[in-house]
Amino acid sequence: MSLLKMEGIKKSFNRIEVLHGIDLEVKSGEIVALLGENGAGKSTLMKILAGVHLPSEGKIFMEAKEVTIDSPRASQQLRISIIHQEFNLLKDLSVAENIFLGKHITTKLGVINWKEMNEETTKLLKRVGIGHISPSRLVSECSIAERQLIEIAKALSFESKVLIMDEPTATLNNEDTQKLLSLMEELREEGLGIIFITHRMDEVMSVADRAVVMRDGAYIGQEEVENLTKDQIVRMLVGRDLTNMYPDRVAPQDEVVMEVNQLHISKRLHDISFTVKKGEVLGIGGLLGSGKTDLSKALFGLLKHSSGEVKMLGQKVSTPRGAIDAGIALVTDDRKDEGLVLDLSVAENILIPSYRKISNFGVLKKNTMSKIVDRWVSGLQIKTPSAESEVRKLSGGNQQKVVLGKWLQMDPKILILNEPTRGIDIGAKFEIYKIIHELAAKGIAIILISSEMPELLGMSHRIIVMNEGRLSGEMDITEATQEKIFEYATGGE
Amino acid sequence: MTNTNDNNNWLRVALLLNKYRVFIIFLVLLLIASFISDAFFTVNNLFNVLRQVSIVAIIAVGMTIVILTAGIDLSVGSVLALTGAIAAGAITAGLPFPIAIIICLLAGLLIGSINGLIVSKGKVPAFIATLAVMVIARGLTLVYTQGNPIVISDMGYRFLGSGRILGIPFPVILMLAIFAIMFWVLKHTTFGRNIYAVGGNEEAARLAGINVDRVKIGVYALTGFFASISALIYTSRLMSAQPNAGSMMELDAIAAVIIGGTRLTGGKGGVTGTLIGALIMGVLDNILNLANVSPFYQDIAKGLVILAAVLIDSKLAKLQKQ
Amino acid sequence: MTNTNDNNNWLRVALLLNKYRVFIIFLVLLLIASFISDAFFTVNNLFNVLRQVSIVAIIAVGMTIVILTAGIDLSVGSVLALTGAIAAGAITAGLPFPIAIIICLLAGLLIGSINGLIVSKGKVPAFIATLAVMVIARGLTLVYTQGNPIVISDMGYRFLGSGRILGIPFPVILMLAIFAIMFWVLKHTTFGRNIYAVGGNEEAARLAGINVDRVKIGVYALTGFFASISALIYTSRLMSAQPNAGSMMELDAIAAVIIGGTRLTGGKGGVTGTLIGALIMGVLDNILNLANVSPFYQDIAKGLVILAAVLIDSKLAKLQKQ
Amino acid sequence: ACGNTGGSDDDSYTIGLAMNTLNNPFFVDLKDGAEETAKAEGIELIVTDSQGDPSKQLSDVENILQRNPDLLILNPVDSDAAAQIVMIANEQNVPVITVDRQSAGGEVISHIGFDALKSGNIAATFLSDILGGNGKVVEIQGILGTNVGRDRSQGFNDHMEGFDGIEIVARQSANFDRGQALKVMEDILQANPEIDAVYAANDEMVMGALSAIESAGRLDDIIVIGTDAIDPALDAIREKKLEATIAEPPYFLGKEAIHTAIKILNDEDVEEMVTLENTLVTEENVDEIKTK
Ligand SMILES: Nc1ncnc2c1ncn2[C@@H]1O[C@H](COP(=O)(O)OP(=O)(O)OP(=O)(O)O)[C@@H](O)[C@H]1O
Ligand SMILES: Nc1ncnc2c1ncn2[C@@H]1O[C@H](COP(=O)(O)OP(=O)(O)OP(=O)(O)O)[C@@H](O)[C@H]1O
Ligand SMILES: O[C@@H]1[C@@H](O)[C@H](O)OC[C@H]1O
Ligand SMILES: [Mg+2]
Ligand SMILES: [Mg+2]
Repeated sequence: MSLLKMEGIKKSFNRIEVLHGIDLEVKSGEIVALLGENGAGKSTLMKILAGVHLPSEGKIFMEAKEVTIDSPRASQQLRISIIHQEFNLLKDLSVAENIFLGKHITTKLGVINWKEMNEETTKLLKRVGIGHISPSRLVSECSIAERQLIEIAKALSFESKVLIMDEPTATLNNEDTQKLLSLMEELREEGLGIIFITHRMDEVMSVADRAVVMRDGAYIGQEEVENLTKDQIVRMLVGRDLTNMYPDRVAPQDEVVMEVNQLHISKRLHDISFTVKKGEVLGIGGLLGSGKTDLSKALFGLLKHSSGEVKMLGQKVSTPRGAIDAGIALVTDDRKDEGLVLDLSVAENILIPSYRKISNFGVLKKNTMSKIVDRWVSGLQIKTPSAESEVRKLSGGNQQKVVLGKWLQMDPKILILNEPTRGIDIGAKFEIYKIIHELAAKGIAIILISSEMPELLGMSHRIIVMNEGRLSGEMDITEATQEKIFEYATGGE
Repeated sequence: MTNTNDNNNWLRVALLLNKYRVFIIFLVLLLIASFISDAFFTVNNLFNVLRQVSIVAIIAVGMTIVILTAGIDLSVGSVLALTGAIAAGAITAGLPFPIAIIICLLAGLLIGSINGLIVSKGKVPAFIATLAVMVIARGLTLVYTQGNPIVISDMGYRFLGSGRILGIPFPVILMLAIFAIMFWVLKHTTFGRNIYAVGGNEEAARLAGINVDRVKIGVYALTGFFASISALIYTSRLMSAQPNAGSMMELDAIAAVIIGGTRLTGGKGGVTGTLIGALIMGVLDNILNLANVSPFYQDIAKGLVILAAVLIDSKLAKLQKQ
Repeated sequence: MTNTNDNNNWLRVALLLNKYRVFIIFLVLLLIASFISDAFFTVNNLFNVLRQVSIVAIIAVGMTIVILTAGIDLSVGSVLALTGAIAAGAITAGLPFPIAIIICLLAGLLIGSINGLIVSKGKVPAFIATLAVMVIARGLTLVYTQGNPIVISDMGYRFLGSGRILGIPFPVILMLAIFAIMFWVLKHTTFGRNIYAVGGNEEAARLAGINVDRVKIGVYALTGFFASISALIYTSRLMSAQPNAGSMMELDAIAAVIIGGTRLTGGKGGVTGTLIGALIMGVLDNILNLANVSPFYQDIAKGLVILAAVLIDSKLAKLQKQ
Repeated sequence: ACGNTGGSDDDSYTIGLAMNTLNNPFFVDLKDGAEETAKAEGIELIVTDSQGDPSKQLSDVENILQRNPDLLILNPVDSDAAAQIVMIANEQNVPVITVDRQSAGGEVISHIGFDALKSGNIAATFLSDILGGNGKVVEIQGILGTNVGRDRSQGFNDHMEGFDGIEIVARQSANFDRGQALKVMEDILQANPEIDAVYAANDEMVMGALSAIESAGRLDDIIVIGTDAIDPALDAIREKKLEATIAEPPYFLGKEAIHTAIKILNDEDVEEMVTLENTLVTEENVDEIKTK
């Protein structure tokens, strides 16, 4: 039975049309994968269902009745529940409050019932696999992946009929993704209709019933998943075949670029030592909360070193500025809070770290600036009305490309990439892998932190694994397997 | 994994310290004050300080919740003046003073709601909206009073500002009651929690289905209401409404809120800190007078102490993080 | 894909309109003003308004860059008073006035830097840090002047505030020059761009290797510097330093910045809007006086016009979004 | 008064002086007069500054009272609010005298001041005489929330209403402030091509107005009178920029207040109302006027 139906949906921002008349239908007990390149319009379409945007044209039917969704509340009342692509959490509030935001459990007298709220929270957290997190923990103390799972728990806290998941797995590792996928199957059994956005084809193949493809704001087509192969979907998406996602590796050089000696960060990281060579891609894996992000920040001088040291070509590094001067670049996994200045333009975000380099006594050189910007906007195929547009208005994946561009053009000696392809479509991923490959071939050292196992195995020369803030294993790519990484990650042996 | 509990305990101590950092600074100030003057640590003088503080402190409660939503209300001082004039005018017109009180409070609520409407529905930045209302309310006060104070002669009215219950000055009771109620509201009601949500991340709050406009109107309305309560104390203490009453009071109230640890960008803080912030400033005024510091130097001393307090606070915060 | 160019043009028009929204409101105000009084649209009166506005406007330039970093500077009025007193004191002490001017400007730079240090290194919220400095600077002024104005008798000094070059009042030239320079600095220098980055997302700026503390110290230091330039104009116009000069001026400056479209939370805005914001307020004052509106009603009128301006602005903004 | 003010010499008095504001030279002089006299007489003076805020003045007095002073000199921000302040002192049996502005209630032993109504009247008389009962006049008022501001205006206008030929072409407040007066006067000059005379309710405002008039090149056309006789105003009279002011030297207010206080503390008789003489100052007598 048709649960939700969108017909001829159009949407314009500032008189620019970004959705050109989209149809979409979800049935009860069905998982629909909504696919498309970065900037295709997937999130915008979903935000219309969530009551964030009003469509410029088109109709929406809920259980065959036409409805207007003019506010988030209206959407909730129609029993539509959404996990947005960007987090919407209050960092200074507890996990429990975030989950029950706008619908606190109260007693008959209107007084908040903290006890019941915390109990319900624990149940929900268990359901998404993070039962160990206390309901009273502040969100600011949770890692990105943990936050993603909290968002999912939040969506589950509604008794909904339609569940929209906008790239819920982008920040999750293999294990958590698997858990989430089986949870989705459970929900399907319960009769929910699910719209699932992802850039990972394996996930589509494993849970989705039907795939709907968009491109440039237009509807391209749809197909039952059982009639499709992975390659066919990719072709529908990109319009061509993508063979050999991961380029062949070039052997690293002998010279050590970065050396980490018994690095210790109070309460977070313990006894970390490793080296990275010129032209080497060092992969770092680990479960969620294992300290990968903390490590990346420590290397960049963002966390105070309690003891031990980080050396770049023999020189000690302990502040972000020192790190940048020594040739370290860090692509963070938190693009909204750490990676971008959302109100500034694409151009400026790309240029921020290099202003010092491209100025003459503090005066900026206009030509150099526009050259750099042009190069990366086209090189990374950033989809934006113009380089002057605010980054805020870009699609999630395109924002991620801006973060990448800003560091790539710095010509670093070592590039730390923390989840660099988070939310990036398969075509662009292909391009980014090519760039990483070229950089490494040019002798640039790369630290690749990723929760995507194929990426880690496909790109790295060597992989180290973290567990509870320590290095728990190291292996050459020739001996690395998914199972082995998992074993180290869980602190096995 | 074994020492998770230990860590939790440490965490708790740290959080507690974090919450009561201002309190420690306040205690140190009290200690110093009692060294400086014998007259300081007497029941009489302490009640004196509390009573003096009450007018600003009650306004600062409102300011706290407004700031928690990432707003600000510059109109409080003028609203105090205008609602005070309304109360005095009503009494002078012969209305029984309980009715005058109700009119005054309703006026405060109304002006506050107007602030809230302009900010929420009008989408005007709070700073400029309430600045405009501040100027307008001051003008209305001048027009209404024709620049003259309005004298209140009904002696029953004097109780509000100068009366005592069980030896405790009535304004002090009022102040403590308001703080207690708002403390509870912020912790245990949906309205209270929504205030934090709106201030922490308005977009997220909206997406969660919270009626953001309603929350905003609510906090400004309450702040206007509290300003009119302060107006009652003020007019009762002076038994007259002053056309220039409460000027610059917004700065004192905001200072109390920030010294008390509430973040100006919203979403973090609470009324306990504000009470202590207001007390710090009250004690400072009191002790400078008791010690007969020359008025020219009082400003300097006051500024330096506030600066020291916030600097120490920020150092303490840093220490705790490590 | 075909209409990308069309789209781009529309975008450009929208952006332009968005940028000059205040400008349109300003033009409407000018139109109304010239209807209200014949005396308004004369070269003489227009220079008059510009000259009156210059003191606040120059301070508002500083306030703009501070606010762009998501800070605030409440001390500007007191800094004006203190540095003005220093200049007058130096002249009275017999120093040649160019030297007095340099001392005054250095003093402004110094106090500004102190603000910047407290905010950046001390990690104290700007509101409370500069509030404390405001109070201290006022106290220092009172101590230094002993509450009395310091009269300047060196007639050469009069040029700064009352002189003309090619018929244009010198303060006006100074003001326009400062706006032009800062417009350029914000657009075309590393410092300028870093200001936006720090205000837009401090954490991201830090991660991009920007020395956030240095940017902050820079904007506060400049603001102090600009306040001391205004002090020169102020003292020269009155040929004396007034101990209570510049009180409440911070509110006027902030109002000009916000009316001009710079966002109080940082990262968005610029000096062009501020100039217009300051002019709106100056024209308002001027026309109310020209029309001889009773002082009691002036406040009300002023508040209402400001409110109308920002409400219209917010409606225009909404229209453009569609 | 009992002794926790605790000096070694128990015969010395402690007196509180609650000042209205010190942001205005008038009051600074008043304070100086009191302080210097007190010092000469060996009296401890506790001075507070309420910055023009009546409720702060109430707090200041409460704080002073915690020190158990022998007497309170109140320089009220506002007469009506002062009543409550006086009453609080009365409750603690501390004798009160007021200076400059009066208290509307409570038990005040003596008031020392000038007559503000009369002051406005003197200014009006001076102008109407010079203008011969015909002309366009500007009035720049003081803080309208104070009775001195209002009384001077009333005294001025009461007199001017008697002249049909005199038109008040502009009436604006500049809050006793020089900077504000400059701005207000500039605008008034723009709006009125014809102005014969200006009355400013104090000399601070006169100085601001003069700057504006001078810039407009209209010094010779306009007769100006101020109030207070502060030094810069007297200089301006000597330089023939200013026609007149009304001497109400605040220093004497402060001095007289302390003398009166001492008399009270020594149980001598004092007058209930000590009105000091306000005199018109013009070019003729400017060098004879004594302000300190
Ligand atoms: N608020 C806005 N203002 C202007 N343009 C917008 C706005 N939001 C989205 N867009 C534009 O709409 C288009 C579709 O964006 P959307 O976020 O829906 O893409 P998406 O398919 O979700 O991409 P991704 O896979 O990268 O998340 C993009 O070109 C984007 O720039
Ligand atoms: N500010 C903080 N205060 C307290 N704990 C924190 C803070 N930031 C992170 N943590 C905790 O430290 C641990 C390590 O976090 P980190 O972000 O490095 O993990 P990660 O390996 O990157 O995980 P993920 O894959 O989830 O991003 C997590 O348990 C996290 O909850
Ligand atoms: O002369 C004036 C004085 O009497 C009044 O009370 O305040 C301001 C003074 O300039
Ligand atoms: Mg998206
Ligand atoms: Mg991480």
